[in-house]
Amino acid sequence: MSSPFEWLIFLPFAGGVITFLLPGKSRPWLALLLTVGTFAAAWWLASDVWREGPQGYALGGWEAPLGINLYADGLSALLLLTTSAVMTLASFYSLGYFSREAEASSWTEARAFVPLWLFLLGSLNALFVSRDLFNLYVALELLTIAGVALVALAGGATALRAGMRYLLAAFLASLLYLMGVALLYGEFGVLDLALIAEAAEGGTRAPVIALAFVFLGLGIKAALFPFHAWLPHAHASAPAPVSAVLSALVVKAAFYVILRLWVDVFADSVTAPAAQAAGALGAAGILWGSFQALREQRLKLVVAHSTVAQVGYLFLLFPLLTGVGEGAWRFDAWAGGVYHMMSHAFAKGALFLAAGTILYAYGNDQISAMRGLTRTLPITTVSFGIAGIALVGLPPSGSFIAKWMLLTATIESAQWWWAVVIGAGTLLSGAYVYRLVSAAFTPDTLPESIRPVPRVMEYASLILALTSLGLGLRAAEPFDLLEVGAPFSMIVAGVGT
Amino acid sequence: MSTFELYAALAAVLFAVGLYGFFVRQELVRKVVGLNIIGAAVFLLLIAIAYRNRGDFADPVPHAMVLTGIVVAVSATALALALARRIEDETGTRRLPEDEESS
Amino acid sequence: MVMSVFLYGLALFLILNLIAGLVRVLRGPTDADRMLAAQLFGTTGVGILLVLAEAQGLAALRDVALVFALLAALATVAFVRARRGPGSSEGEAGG
Amino acid sequence: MIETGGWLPVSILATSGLVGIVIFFLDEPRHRTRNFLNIFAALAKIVLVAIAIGGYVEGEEYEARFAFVLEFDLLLRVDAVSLLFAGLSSVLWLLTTIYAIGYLEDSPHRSRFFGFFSICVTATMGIAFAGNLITFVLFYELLTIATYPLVVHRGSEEALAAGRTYLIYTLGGGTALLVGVVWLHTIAGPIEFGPGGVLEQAASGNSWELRVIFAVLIGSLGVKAALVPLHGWLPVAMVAPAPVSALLHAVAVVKAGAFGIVRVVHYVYGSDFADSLNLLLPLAIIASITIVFGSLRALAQDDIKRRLAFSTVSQLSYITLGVAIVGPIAAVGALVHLVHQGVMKVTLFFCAGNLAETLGIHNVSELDGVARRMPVTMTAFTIGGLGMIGLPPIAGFISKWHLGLGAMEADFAWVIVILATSSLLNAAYFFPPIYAAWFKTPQVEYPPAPGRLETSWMLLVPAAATALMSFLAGALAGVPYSPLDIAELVAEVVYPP
Amino acid sequence: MLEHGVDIVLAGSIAVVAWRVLLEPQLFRSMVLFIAMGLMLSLAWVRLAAPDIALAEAAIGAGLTGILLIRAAQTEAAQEAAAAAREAATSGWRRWFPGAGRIVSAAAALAFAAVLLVAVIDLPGEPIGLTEAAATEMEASGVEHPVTSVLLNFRAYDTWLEVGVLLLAAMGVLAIHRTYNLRSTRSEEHTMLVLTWLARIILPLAVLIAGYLYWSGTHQPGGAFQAGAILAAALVLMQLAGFRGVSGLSTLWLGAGLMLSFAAFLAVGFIGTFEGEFLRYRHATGELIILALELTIVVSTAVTLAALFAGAGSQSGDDSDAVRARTPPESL
Repeated sequence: MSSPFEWLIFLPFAGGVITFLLPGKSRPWLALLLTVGTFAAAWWLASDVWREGPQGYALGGWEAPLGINLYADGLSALLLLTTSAVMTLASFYSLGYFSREAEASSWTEARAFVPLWLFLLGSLNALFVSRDLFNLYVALELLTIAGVALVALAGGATALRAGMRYLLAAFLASLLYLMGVALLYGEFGVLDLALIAEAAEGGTRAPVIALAFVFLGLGIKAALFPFHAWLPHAHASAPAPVSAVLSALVVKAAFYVILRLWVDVFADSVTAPAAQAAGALGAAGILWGSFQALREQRLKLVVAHSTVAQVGYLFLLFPLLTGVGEGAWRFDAWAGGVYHMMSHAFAKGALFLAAGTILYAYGNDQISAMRGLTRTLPITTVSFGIAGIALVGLPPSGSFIAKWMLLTATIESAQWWWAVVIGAGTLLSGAYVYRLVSAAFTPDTLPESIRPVPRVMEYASLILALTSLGLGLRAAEPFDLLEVGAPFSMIVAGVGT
Repeated sequence: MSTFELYAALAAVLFAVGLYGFFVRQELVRKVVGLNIIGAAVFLLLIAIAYRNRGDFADPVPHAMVLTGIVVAVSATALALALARRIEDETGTRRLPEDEESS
Repeated sequence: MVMSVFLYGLALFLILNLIAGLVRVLRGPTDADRMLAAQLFGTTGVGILLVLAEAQGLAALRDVALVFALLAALATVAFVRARRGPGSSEGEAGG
Repeated sequence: MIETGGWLPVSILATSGLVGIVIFFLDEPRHRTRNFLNIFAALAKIVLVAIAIGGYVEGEEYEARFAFVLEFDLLLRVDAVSLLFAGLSSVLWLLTTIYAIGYLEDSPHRSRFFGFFSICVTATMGIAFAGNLITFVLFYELLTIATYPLVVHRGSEEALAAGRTYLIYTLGGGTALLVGVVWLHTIAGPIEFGPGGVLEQAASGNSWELRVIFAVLIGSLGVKAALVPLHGWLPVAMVAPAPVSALLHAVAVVKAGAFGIVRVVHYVYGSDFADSLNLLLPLAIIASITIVFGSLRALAQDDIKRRLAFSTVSQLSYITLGVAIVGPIAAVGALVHLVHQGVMKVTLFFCAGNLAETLGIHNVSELDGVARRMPVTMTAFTIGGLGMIGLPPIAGFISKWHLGLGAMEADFAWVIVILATSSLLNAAYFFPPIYAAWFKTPQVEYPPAPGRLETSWMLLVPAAATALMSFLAGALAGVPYSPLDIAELVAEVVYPP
Repeated sequence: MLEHGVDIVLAGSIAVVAWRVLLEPQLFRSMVLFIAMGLMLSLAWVRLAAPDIALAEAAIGAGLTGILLIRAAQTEAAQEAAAAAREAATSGWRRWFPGAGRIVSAAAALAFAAVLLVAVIDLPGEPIGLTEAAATEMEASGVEHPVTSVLLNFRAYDTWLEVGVLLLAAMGVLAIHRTYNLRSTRSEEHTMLVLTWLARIILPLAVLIAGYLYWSGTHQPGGAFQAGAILAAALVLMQLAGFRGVSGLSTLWLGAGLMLSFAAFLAVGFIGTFEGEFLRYRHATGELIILALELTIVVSTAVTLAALFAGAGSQSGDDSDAVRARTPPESL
């Protein structure tokens, strides 16, 4: 086990097996230990990438095209770090969240939760290091099934129905993706992304149609408007740590695959109109998600709709990669999008965890019931506020930097209309975050009894929120890491200042 | 029309049929059936592609992919049916409400 | 050559048989007809597979025929159970 | 990273920033600790700013630079104009803190209040020392975030509504500012503030774009600087507790806007270059309209704080006006008014707060004869009011004098008319309350003073101190290190002789 | 010529049957047709020189999925009619445009089909793929059947994760039922004598066939998944005949059965890292390792598929408390 790749795959899956088989109350602690271990492995991989450039790994010693190769560049490393960091904190949180031993059902919940949770982590890791079209399909499928099971864990008609919607949408999406993969295999005869990238060039229709299938499938999984309808209830009905991870990471995983294929593999096959269309759907998602978030009465639904909106931002980077001439803005757009992915992962994780804390304490999560939150749960309020800042993209959050870069790209590539969308999105997200924050500031009558909240829950969300803030205070190193193996260069020679 | 083209065309047709069924039928079990038909279409295309490239044997990689795909499909189907069953227990219907808010 | 034509002709004939069975499944009129027709699938399927094994020169297809035979029995059981199982009307489920 | 002397601006920020964070986590009843921390930090900050002023005059350079993202740095740098603003803020922070401790005695949520209060001051200091636009934007938005909880501190319906208005204006402004700054960077690269402007060299070829960007920047800064028609939030925000009004309206928020305009005109564009783009005359006209409009609206207000708020709208635009007139004398007027208006207006708000807190007086019509009951407060009020009108030897006179001279020098004779009109209007809305307080007979019996003093010393001392400062700043304008002295120093740098 | 005729008739009838599957108003009949479609698809796989897939389709696709669906289709006729009525009286804009949904769906489906056809026609004429590569490397893989060499050596990682998907689905079903074994799931009460008899005959036969398929997988079509599916079918039959089957397994044994294969891959992968890479076994023992892994796949697939069947089909009408215990904090 001399390679970080091995640990990244081995640890969570082994943990899943062990926690499933072994009874005992130590399960959640073991999960925590393994998520921390995975973080260490991700750190190891990131430092290898940082020092030596992109890393490859041939599973079973079989090189592509016959075998499956793993690959990690700066992008993978950053997302792996994000994944294990968010999941570590969410695991901390779940120590408190599932500690209700008195209630038998929740203990069952916790028992089912831990192995599924570790499988989810393993499949995310597998996905972020995969360089094989079909392996990506299997990883996505693992992710989906684990996600559905975790949503359904909450029990009750709402969660079951939400899980069902999620499963149906994701199942269809997987098949669309696989259809695309079949066509691509028919065209190129290989599955390895790097080999396809060598062979791919614009021109024939088959790869373009194949890509349309692939992107459609992944778009559904990433909840791109108008394929987002499954998301809000699925993310809102799940247990809090699950909601956090679904919104923070699982949706991003599908987007990550789109990004890889679009930018690294098929850059020449996708056309400018397709990019504009992706951007337009993203913009529609921003507006629609934000409007829905403004209308919802339940806290977790607001946060879930906001995910639809925030995913929209990610798709704005595709039109920004187009444009006339050579310029550093392509890196700005690409890196801005990736940074938004990360920052949003932490912020949304924090928000869902905080929302879960409120639900835990108050017994419901109506926004109107949040009154007096500053007094009852001050730390949760603070994490709420900080995560809200990151969601709106105000400084000093990582999303601010992301927004800065995206705006730079819009202006340098002379596509001002996307700047308008970004601006409108900022104001709308400000509006729905404001709704929540102002509800927290309303003093008013407090509920008679509040269930005491384990401290670990409050601090887990606070640390996540602070991390999203920290990303805004120090972006130099993440960007340096991101540039390792990046498809674009930070500075294009001879252009810019 | 070669064998490859015939079955590839069948794949296209099955895909459309399954998709239509998935969209139109409200009953969860039937939606799952629709998805299974779409799955069959995808597998058919893969195997047809493998058939096109055969020496001593047909291309084994798509075959392996389809085997994997079949197992994945049966997994998702079983999970979906278990969910559908539980939904029926909880709500008395095996459909999802038309609009999301009604719950 | 003649052999091949004969074998494929036979396979085609059996497939048409299968389709005839399908019509019964659709038309009924009773579930008994449907079930018998379904049983026919298994048997005919085995036949087609054996013929194709000869025609395509693929011995492995006989294994497939074996599995077919086994599962046809299973499917029949499932039908019976489904029609007989709790919650179904006994009246229609002849047998 | 931190170069020689860089510790100074960093520690000036840290004094309030760290204390703010500590205060957040203080338990509510620990008043002594909190008060001690507050006062100690405020005193430390004054000492540090004094050291900075001394050092700067000696020719020391203080600069702290942190890698931020890509080619952008976070830059904190001490220069003359930042010292002017920082000096004002640090002194007024001390006084406002003392005042707030007295004012909020026995009210809930004090940890929260003082926490945000400290963050606010930190953001203000950050704005003062920001050495480039990105740093400026960062702290500018931080200020928005930190002031919102102060505006809604009371949690009443009215307060929440005011908070909403405040956020709509400032978030809108912030978004526009971000767009403008990003846009500017795309054509000029990372730019640092430089006296006399830096754009003439960096991007003189894009005159139309520069004009639009100027409009965007001024428009967005104009929200906080309350330029008509973007002033709407200011009078509404009056529901905040008096110390907040004092801080917001005299120092932090509105000055941040005005200070930003100074930075943009003098340190980014350069007033000569801006003038060559025909940008300054429209700015002067808008400022003039705001001056007259604010005064007219102030006349009609009965609520003392609202009257003061509209007076702020009007007085602030003196700064903008001074910036918009080319020439060193007008610049001196603008800069010195930045300080003078702050000191005078904070006096007036302290007094208004005293009246409300001690006697429950909120309206001008209730002031009859109040000076007999509260002579010190009303003396302070009178000094502040007369200063606003521009009577010598109080501070306001110095600013108006320089503005007038500057206008003459620049052949903007019509500005004199504006100044005269404004002074008349100022007199019209300040004389009646002053007259009523001193010379009319009380309509009601005021409750007797609680002790030897007319009200708590913590409320009285800050008001008296700022009144004295208003007087001294005018009377002793010629001595070294007076606001005028430093303003002249700045003007020398901006307009090299 | 006739060869083509077989293909054309087969393809045509598959399309028609698929269409009828979706149109058939009665759920049960629709499921019977679905199974028929699976059988015909098996024939199509045979025609496309994919006997492995034909086996898998017969065992899993038509066999188990079909039985799963048939069982799911056991609804009260009355209930279904009521639901259909509800479906007809849809809300919102659909009331104003009856059939609009269908037209749009049909148009979308047709568009997809057209686009797919274009893509298929556009695929390059000359064959492209990995047949050659697999043929050259097969010797090093330890087995002589190309599909097995891909599944269990070249792309064993995918297979491992696929086993993981199967496992996760089982875990999901258990989670949905809020239980750790399937004892709470309903077993068939009124057993039929003929079924018991059938089960007694078929079970040993199934074990035999499964063993044969497993063994032959290294050098000819057949293999672990197919063998596992056949065993699963036998287990399901036991369940239907009133035996406890997998529902009788304790938490530990069920868990062990589900996990066995995934854990085995993990262990083999781990050992492989000492030689080089994860899942590396190119050396002389390759065949042994593959056989061992396949054996675990057989067991796990059988247990998992049977468990999925038991979980997906179980009704909670007469269930024990484990199913009854639902979460109190429902967020609505």
